[in-house]
Amino acid sequence: MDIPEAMTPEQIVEGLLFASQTPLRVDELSQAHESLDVDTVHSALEKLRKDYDREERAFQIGRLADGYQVLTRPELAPYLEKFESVPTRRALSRAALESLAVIAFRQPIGRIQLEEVRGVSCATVLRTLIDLELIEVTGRGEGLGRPLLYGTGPLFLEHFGLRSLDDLPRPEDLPKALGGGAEVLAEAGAAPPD
Amino acid sequence: MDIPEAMTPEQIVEGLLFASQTPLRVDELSQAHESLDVDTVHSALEKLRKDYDREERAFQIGRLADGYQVLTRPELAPYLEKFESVPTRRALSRAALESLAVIAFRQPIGRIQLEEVRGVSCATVLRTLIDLELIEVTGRGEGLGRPLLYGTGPLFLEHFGLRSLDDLPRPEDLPKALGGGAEVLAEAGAAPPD
Amino acid sequence: MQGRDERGISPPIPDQSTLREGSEPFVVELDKFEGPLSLLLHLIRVQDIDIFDIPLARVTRQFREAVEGNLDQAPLDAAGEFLEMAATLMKLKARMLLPRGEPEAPDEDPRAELVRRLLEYERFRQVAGVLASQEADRRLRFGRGWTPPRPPVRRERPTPGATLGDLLAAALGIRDPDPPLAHHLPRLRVTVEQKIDLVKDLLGRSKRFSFNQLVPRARKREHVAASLLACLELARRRLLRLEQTAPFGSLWIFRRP
Repeated sequence: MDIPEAMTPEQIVEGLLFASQTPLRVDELSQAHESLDVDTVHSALEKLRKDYDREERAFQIGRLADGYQVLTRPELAPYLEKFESVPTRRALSRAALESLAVIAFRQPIGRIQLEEVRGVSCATVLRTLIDLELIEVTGRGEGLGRPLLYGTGPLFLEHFGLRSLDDLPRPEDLPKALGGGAEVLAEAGAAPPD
Repeated sequence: MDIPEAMTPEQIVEGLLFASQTPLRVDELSQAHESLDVDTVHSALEKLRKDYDREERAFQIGRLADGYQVLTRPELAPYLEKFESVPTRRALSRAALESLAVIAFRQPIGRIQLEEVRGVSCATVLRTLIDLELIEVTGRGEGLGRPLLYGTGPLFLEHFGLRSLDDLPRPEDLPKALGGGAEVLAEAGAAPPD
Repeated sequence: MQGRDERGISPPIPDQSTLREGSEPFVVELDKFEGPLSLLLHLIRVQDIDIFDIPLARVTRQFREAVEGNLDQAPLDAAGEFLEMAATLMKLKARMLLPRGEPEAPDEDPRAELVRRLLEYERFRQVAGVLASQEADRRLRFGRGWTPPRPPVRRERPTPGATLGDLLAAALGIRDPDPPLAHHLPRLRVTVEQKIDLVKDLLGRSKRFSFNQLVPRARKREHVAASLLACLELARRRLLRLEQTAPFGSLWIFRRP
């Protein structure tokens, strides 16, 4: 089948982003046609972003992990959540969030080390996080039984809408919450995120 | 959360068509908000159709069965095909295998039922399995959004070297969640085959 | 403990203000805490205690009271974690009483290791808080829910790299949900028998009809279920044939010759 000449780079990029349910990287997008190079893709993305803003479309170009994806505006969430055919993402438990925070910054890390930091057993939560592909086994440690080591998994950045781990504050850089009282606790994840 | 006033009927309809996994009927769309009635939805659909044509977007409003959805233009197919040939090889995760097992033994099954058995969100895993043609949509359930029902797909038997689904173990030899009886549960769960 | 949900799926995020200050002993609901470090940190923060100079006697007593008042509700392994921390606190308290320079009491403050752990844990909890708000924002944005039908492409499919053995192992490994799911089966006001009669009647009058004719849209789901079961039963008896011409298309019922 001949590739019709009429398709502009914007249309190709837009079509690809629409057909994909996962973020696509610029180098991936540029493989769709020889007319596309990295620069063309970048300007097509920029043009689409402006178009969607100007026309007040229901969706935007989002940047996730190291790729781009079309996502609905957050203001539409209340309408969309009513529909069973719109897949909603479930929120993680605090146990899962805490474990992920530790794994993200201490990877590769074994279960025992994770449990030392959190002070509780983490076997179940690890299994859940693996199922959700938020973490993965990245190797084996030394020592008795050569324990499994875990690191962040393929869906980690996407789940949190992050471009990279650098978007998160490093625990070392956080202030010691000296004498902070109750607000610090609330900030630190005790309060529901909305 | 308050429903923001700013969202227009076009934006609501567009967002829903974009994010829904199934085509939506006009009467379903009108349930998103009290401001929407059948006439408003019809004119929103018409406006979107004209917008997309005028702006030469890569997508169109498509009509399938008795509902509407956003579809990429057919002229883009060659690019998408080309794009699909970019190898994205990844082994099935355990989450995918487990879901596949549940679907194989309990088909036709909806996402919600699958998630009840597995206890975790399965949206991503379902997409992966559909992409691999290991499962397919076999029908639709009742209710808002008429949830999709899934069954094993064209490549399931081939991939696992089965002649028919009858070659799979009988349900009574399996955990209760897959249709077996309670007595055999312990036994079957104790010693997975290798 | 609900705070440590088995599946990592969100339980309602606990409100930690359940510890009522002012009157002693504190009333603490243990299951609002992720674990002993979380409880300890809470006791320290809510009383504005200097973390580098923890009054061990007071905090230990409060911690034990909180734990002992809740032991019957906590699952065994979680209770163990809290009890272990209580023991550690008591040991530290004892060591604080020893004069410094004794062999058992090195020069370092016996509380130093505990403080280090608490501070580390608190920082990770702050990161978890950032993750929670990132997640909340991301959950408001929905991706495309539908991949458009495209011309079928015969392409090299990625191999899932799993064997039948893997599949069966996965099947056998599935844990039944607990507690057992309460299935609310609709009490059928219509019977499959009635629907079989209806289908037979329609079949007598026309060679084919669609399933929709059988179940008007407004009908409740028990009608749909009963009708479907009736059709399946009649298909099994080879009185009719079911056909769907397109995905999502109508289901057609054909009379068998």
